[in-house]
Amino acid sequence: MSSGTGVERTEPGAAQGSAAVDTAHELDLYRRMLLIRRFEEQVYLLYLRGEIPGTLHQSQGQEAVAVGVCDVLQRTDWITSTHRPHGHALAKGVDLRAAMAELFGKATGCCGGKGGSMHLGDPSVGMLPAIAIVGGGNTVVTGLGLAFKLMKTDQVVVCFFGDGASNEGAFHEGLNFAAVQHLPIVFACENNLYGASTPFHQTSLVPDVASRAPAYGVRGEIVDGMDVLAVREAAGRAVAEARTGAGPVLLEFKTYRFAGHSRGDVRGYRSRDEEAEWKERDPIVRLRERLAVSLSEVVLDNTDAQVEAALDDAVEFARQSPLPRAEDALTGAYATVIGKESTP
Amino acid sequence: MSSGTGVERTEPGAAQGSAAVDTAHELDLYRRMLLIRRFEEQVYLLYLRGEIPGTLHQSQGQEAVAVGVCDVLQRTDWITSTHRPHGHALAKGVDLRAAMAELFGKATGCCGGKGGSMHLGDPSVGMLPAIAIVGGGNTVVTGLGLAFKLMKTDQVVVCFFGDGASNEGAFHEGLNFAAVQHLPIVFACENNLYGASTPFHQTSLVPDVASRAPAYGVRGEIVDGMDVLAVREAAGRAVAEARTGAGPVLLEFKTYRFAGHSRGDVRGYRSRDEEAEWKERDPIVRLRERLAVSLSEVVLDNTDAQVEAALDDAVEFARQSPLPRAEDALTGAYATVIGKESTP
Amino acid sequence: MTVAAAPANGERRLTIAEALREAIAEEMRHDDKVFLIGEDVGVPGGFGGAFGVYLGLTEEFGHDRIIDTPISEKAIAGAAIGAALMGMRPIPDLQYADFLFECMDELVNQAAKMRYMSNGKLSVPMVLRCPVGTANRGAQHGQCPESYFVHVPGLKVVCVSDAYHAKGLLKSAVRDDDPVLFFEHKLLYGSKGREQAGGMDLTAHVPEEEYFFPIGKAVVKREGTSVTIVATHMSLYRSLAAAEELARDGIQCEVIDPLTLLPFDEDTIFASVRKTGRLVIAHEDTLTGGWGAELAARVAEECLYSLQAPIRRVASHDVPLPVAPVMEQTVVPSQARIKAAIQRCCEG
Amino acid sequence: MTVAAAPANGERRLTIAEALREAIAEEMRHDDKVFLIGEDVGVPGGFGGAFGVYLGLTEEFGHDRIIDTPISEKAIAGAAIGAALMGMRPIPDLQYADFLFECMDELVNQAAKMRYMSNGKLSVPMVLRCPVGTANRGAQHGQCPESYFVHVPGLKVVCVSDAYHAKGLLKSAVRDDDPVLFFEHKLLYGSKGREQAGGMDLTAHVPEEEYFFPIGKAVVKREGTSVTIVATHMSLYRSLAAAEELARDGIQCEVIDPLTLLPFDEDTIFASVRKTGRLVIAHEDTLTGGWGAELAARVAEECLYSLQAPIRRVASHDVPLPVAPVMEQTVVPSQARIKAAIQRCCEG
Ligand SMILES: Cc1ncc(C[n+]2csc(CCOP(=O)(O)OP(=O)(O)O)c2C)c(N)n1
Ligand SMILES: Cc1ncc(C[n+]2csc(CCOP(=O)(O)OP(=O)(O)O)c2C)c(N)n1
Ligand SMILES: [Mg+2]
Ligand SMILES: [Mg+2]
Repeated sequence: MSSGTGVERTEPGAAQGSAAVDTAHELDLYRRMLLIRRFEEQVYLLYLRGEIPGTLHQSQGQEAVAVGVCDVLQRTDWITSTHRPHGHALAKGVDLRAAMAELFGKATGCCGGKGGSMHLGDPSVGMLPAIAIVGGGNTVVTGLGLAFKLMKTDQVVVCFFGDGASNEGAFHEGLNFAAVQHLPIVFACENNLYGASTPFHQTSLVPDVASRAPAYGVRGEIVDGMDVLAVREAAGRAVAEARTGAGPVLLEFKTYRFAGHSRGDVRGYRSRDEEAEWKERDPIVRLRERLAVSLSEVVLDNTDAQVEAALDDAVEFARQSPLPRAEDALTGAYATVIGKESTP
Repeated sequence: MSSGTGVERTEPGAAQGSAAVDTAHELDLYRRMLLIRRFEEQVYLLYLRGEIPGTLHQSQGQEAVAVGVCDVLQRTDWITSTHRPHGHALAKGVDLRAAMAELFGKATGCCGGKGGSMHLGDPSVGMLPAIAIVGGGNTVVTGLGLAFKLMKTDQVVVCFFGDGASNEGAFHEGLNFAAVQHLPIVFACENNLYGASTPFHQTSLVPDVASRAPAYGVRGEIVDGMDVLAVREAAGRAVAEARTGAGPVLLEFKTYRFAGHSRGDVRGYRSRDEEAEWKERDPIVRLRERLAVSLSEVVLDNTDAQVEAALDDAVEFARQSPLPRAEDALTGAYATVIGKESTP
Repeated sequence: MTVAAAPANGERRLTIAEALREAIAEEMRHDDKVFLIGEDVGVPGGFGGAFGVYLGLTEEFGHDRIIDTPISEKAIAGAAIGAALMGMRPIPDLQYADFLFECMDELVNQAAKMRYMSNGKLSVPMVLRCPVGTANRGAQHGQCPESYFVHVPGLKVVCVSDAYHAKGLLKSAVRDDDPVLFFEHKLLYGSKGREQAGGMDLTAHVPEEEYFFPIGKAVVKREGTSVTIVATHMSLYRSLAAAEELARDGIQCEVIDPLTLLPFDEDTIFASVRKTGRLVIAHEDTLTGGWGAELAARVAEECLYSLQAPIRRVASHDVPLPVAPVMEQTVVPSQARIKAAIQRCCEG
Repeated sequence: MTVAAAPANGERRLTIAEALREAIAEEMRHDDKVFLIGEDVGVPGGFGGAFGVYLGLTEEFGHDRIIDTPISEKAIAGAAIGAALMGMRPIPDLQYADFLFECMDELVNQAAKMRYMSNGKLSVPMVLRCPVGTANRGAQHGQCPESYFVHVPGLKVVCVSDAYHAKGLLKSAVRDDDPVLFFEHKLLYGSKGREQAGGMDLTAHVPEEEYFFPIGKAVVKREGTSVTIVATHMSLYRSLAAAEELARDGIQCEVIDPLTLLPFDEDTIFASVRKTGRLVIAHEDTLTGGWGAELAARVAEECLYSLQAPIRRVASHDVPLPVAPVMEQTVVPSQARIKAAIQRCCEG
């Protein structure tokens, strides 16, 4: 649908014919998804072992969204993320070692150990520290879009958010403001069916978040979030629209988190059947199968090994990295310090 | 349209064939609208003369909405209102003298002089103190609806709000929550084309607030807010739906305020042509003309005289009423006082 | 309502989480106007609220009275306020106190003001439970924002640190006709193993019989003559531990848990300060503009001539919360910092 | 930046509204990253903002830099924060400070924390102008909520009471790299006739030449030796008037306008208190948890041995604002109440 007020539905697999992605590129998409998957799996173990403090919100199963969307972005484009940011961070190019070290709470982390799992980010690759307030990014993102518009750059910003966040006032105000200002923003909803334990369908009478796009006069589209090529294609179109001032666009990726909401969630609120069904659609397995048609097992196994090596290196780096200095906690709240920086 | 997700448009005049309202009832609607009109005109003069302190947000032109909606409510039903509540208050049955005295800041006011123009209300007739935070009523109203649902009464609550309020996060959260809980609420938007000085069409890409109803899976309807019978009919249907659990419903009344946004607004942001066009549709003039077909001038003039007398009485009452005691300002914040009520 | 005396020694010991659950269940049984509403509070197979406090309640009370909501803090607060205005007694839940900022308007401009604006015709009986405190979750999931609400006339603010008072105060709060914000520390729930609170015993005696503890009353947790310490949550336990250490040096600390921050129990605290002549205040909320400032200001006004030394405040440093444990522990008031402040106060 | 000395006597006198307008215009000319965004700020034929401060600016700077928004406080604050993160210098506008509660999350959890969470890689240079103060508009349009923000590490809080400092501080705030909340009193704008502020002259000398007044510096408005008074906005002028009256009785008040509330200029205030031995604090924000508490607490800690009498605070009583003038005037600190507090402090 090309009008500004409709909701479009891209059928699963629709993007597979896309000529834009050659096999090398597909392999790269695979590698990046796998990196996220293995990162999540590893940090979970490290968390259980007590090497990573705090809590974790993980994105196994949702890798295609992060990777497919970020694949169509430039380094100078930006993203905002949520309490579940690991995949977004790695997909946008946050240094693997720095991301891992941040989870360890080390000085070499991308936020110097001040941010942690829920605030991963790095301005140098175009990612704000993730915002762990549900919907928090949906208003702040408008400012990035506004800055790009006012500065007349052709940058675009993608706002990742969850189905749960779509019921926050922030979703409404952010999208409406972006719409009236025609800001270069793609609102990328990862609808993984649940906000924590609560099913989306219990929190909204409309089954699709994208159905809310017409209320703001913007284009909405439902995308198979388990197919990285479909994600990539839809995101590519949306980003192109946003970049040329025809945005914002609201994309809804139907996806699923294979893990619990946060560490320790035993997922009693959903059925094992449902989980199994979605596992069938594992975006990494799907792409590997597709690649296996044109590439040899050796090439794929090699890629897997590269990922493992990179992860091992990152874990080792994080382990060996120094802790932050305790006193560094007391500085950094202000850019221009007047008097004492903080209470002694 | 009868589906739960569409937007219906009632054409101007469509309600005129309604058999539900006889002439006596029509005359009463006329009287009540006129009371509001003359109340607003009078208090403006009293304000200019310094008898009324503070500020005023007035509703000349919008009387059909207040009167038409409240006409289909029971005394035990409730309304919430906004910074522009005079019409709503009188329509719901707040005592005229007590409303006037409240504007004067007198002890006999419906809020004892604590509320003032922006917080008119009286629980005994089913009106919360008006909420002057734009969108403020849109979340609180859900609690009234929820209470009625939980207590299994058949009460309904109407939330009045402006076009401007529809861009607040509160609009989104309130309507969505009411929808998923099937609360007995009618969201009644008075779209008077402006939020303060800002035209609605500059703040939303969709021209009609009712177009946002489908985003919540509720029924939306656009109504001629300058025709009290059309208002009454649409409100009657919506209230009936809400009362039987088929709600909430979002009604959008197209209307116009003849006065400025608040006292002292010279209305430089809108054209005199536009104002004249809407004045042509004055709901009071329209209904008077209609009534003049079946009723004599004498009857109508009598009604006008009744209104004047009631107003004169109310002004006199307010003037003669005692001021609140200064020290009463310091009590009333708590129902159960522990220690001192307030700092001495 | 019978108001129980201070907890006697007895066999039944509960965690704060259990005590809160019991209080809610009792109040829901007692009054069918009491209901729960919030995010993930009653989903079948779910968490029973972010900290498991509601586990099992849906089974008894059903989904009509344990209402799961969208993630919509404004709507949750608004629904609670509106229902309270109609005579219900809602217990809304936003998971973490950090998210209170999403419905500040509803709390500050509506809940706190409706009674006054209506000239006393309406009231807003609701209890908003707010889990606070640092637990390695970073800047947006560890704040102790109670002091913001101490500044809101029309609200009441409670801060509980043990199971006995948690239950007694929650029951009083539910029956109170005003909006109460009820702050609980995440590390003190006792539901997630002792190690989180550093090996402390997180249970307390909770009588079988029904009891209430009144809003507006502080308790003296430890008597002493050298210095008064007023502290809440983790800072209370760290103060008690510091007091033990200092007792060996002859410093006898009187440690007070204020329990209600708005209104303060001035009588208990002033009496103690008049006795000891010295005051240390400890809280995990940040220093500047924290409730300790209000208490210090009142004591400086009302008990100035009793003071033998400057009032010392120990609080989280004025920065957002960092996540790395080594930094986080630097920010929040440690036992060592509290001890040092007491020593300094006793020297001054 | 040149920092001007205290205002000399000169002929050009401006109201605060004019001074603010001039500051904004100068900063917008100086740096094209500065822009305005908010409700009713630039609508043609409109108000020029709720208090007319922006009148004429759209003509010079156009709609790209004076951006009218929907009534969406979260979006306005979010847009300002996001743009600031990208290097712009937004001046968002929400009309009344009472509406800050609608975007508390954006202010407290995002604006104030982004720099810290990013480990100093980002900053949030923005200035949020907040009109405060009682003017017969009732409970939701007259609050002075500055103290909530004094409690937010990462924000700066400014409070201006005359045109000279308003201009100098606003220019400094726009160039500051941190988020600044800039509180102005509605009755002091001078744009609506003198009678609103009780016949006061609401203009002040504002030099033609560009100048800046630094954030974090208090000014001594009146020198004296008997007692120190720290007051803002209307309370400042009422304090000055009370000081005049008391001078006849031989009480010499030193009256200080703190100007910046976060961070406080402790040096100026402590020096004065050490000289006078007495302190009265006056503000229109409510008493409990108000910024006066923080100041009193600091003085009670740092200057206790200089204090010859209890610190007295005069503030709005702890209730929502009533609208009837006779009640409203009872709630806010009057000249008489301030005078009585000074007298009491000088007796004590
Ligand atoms: C304002 C706010 N409310 C509540 C929470 C607690 N919380 C964290 S994640 C979450 C669920 C979010 O659901 P969704 O937006 O669908 O994202 P997902 O977790 O599925 O990725 C909740 C309720 C929060 N962080 N912020
Ligand atoms: C949260 C909030 N933001 C801003 C205002 C200031 N304000 C008062 S009325 C108004 C316009 C409201 O427009 P609309 O909702 O269309 O109602 P109308 O005035 O047209 O009746 C504004 C911006 C307010 N009172 N509350
Ligand atoms: Mg989700
Ligand atoms: Mg309007």
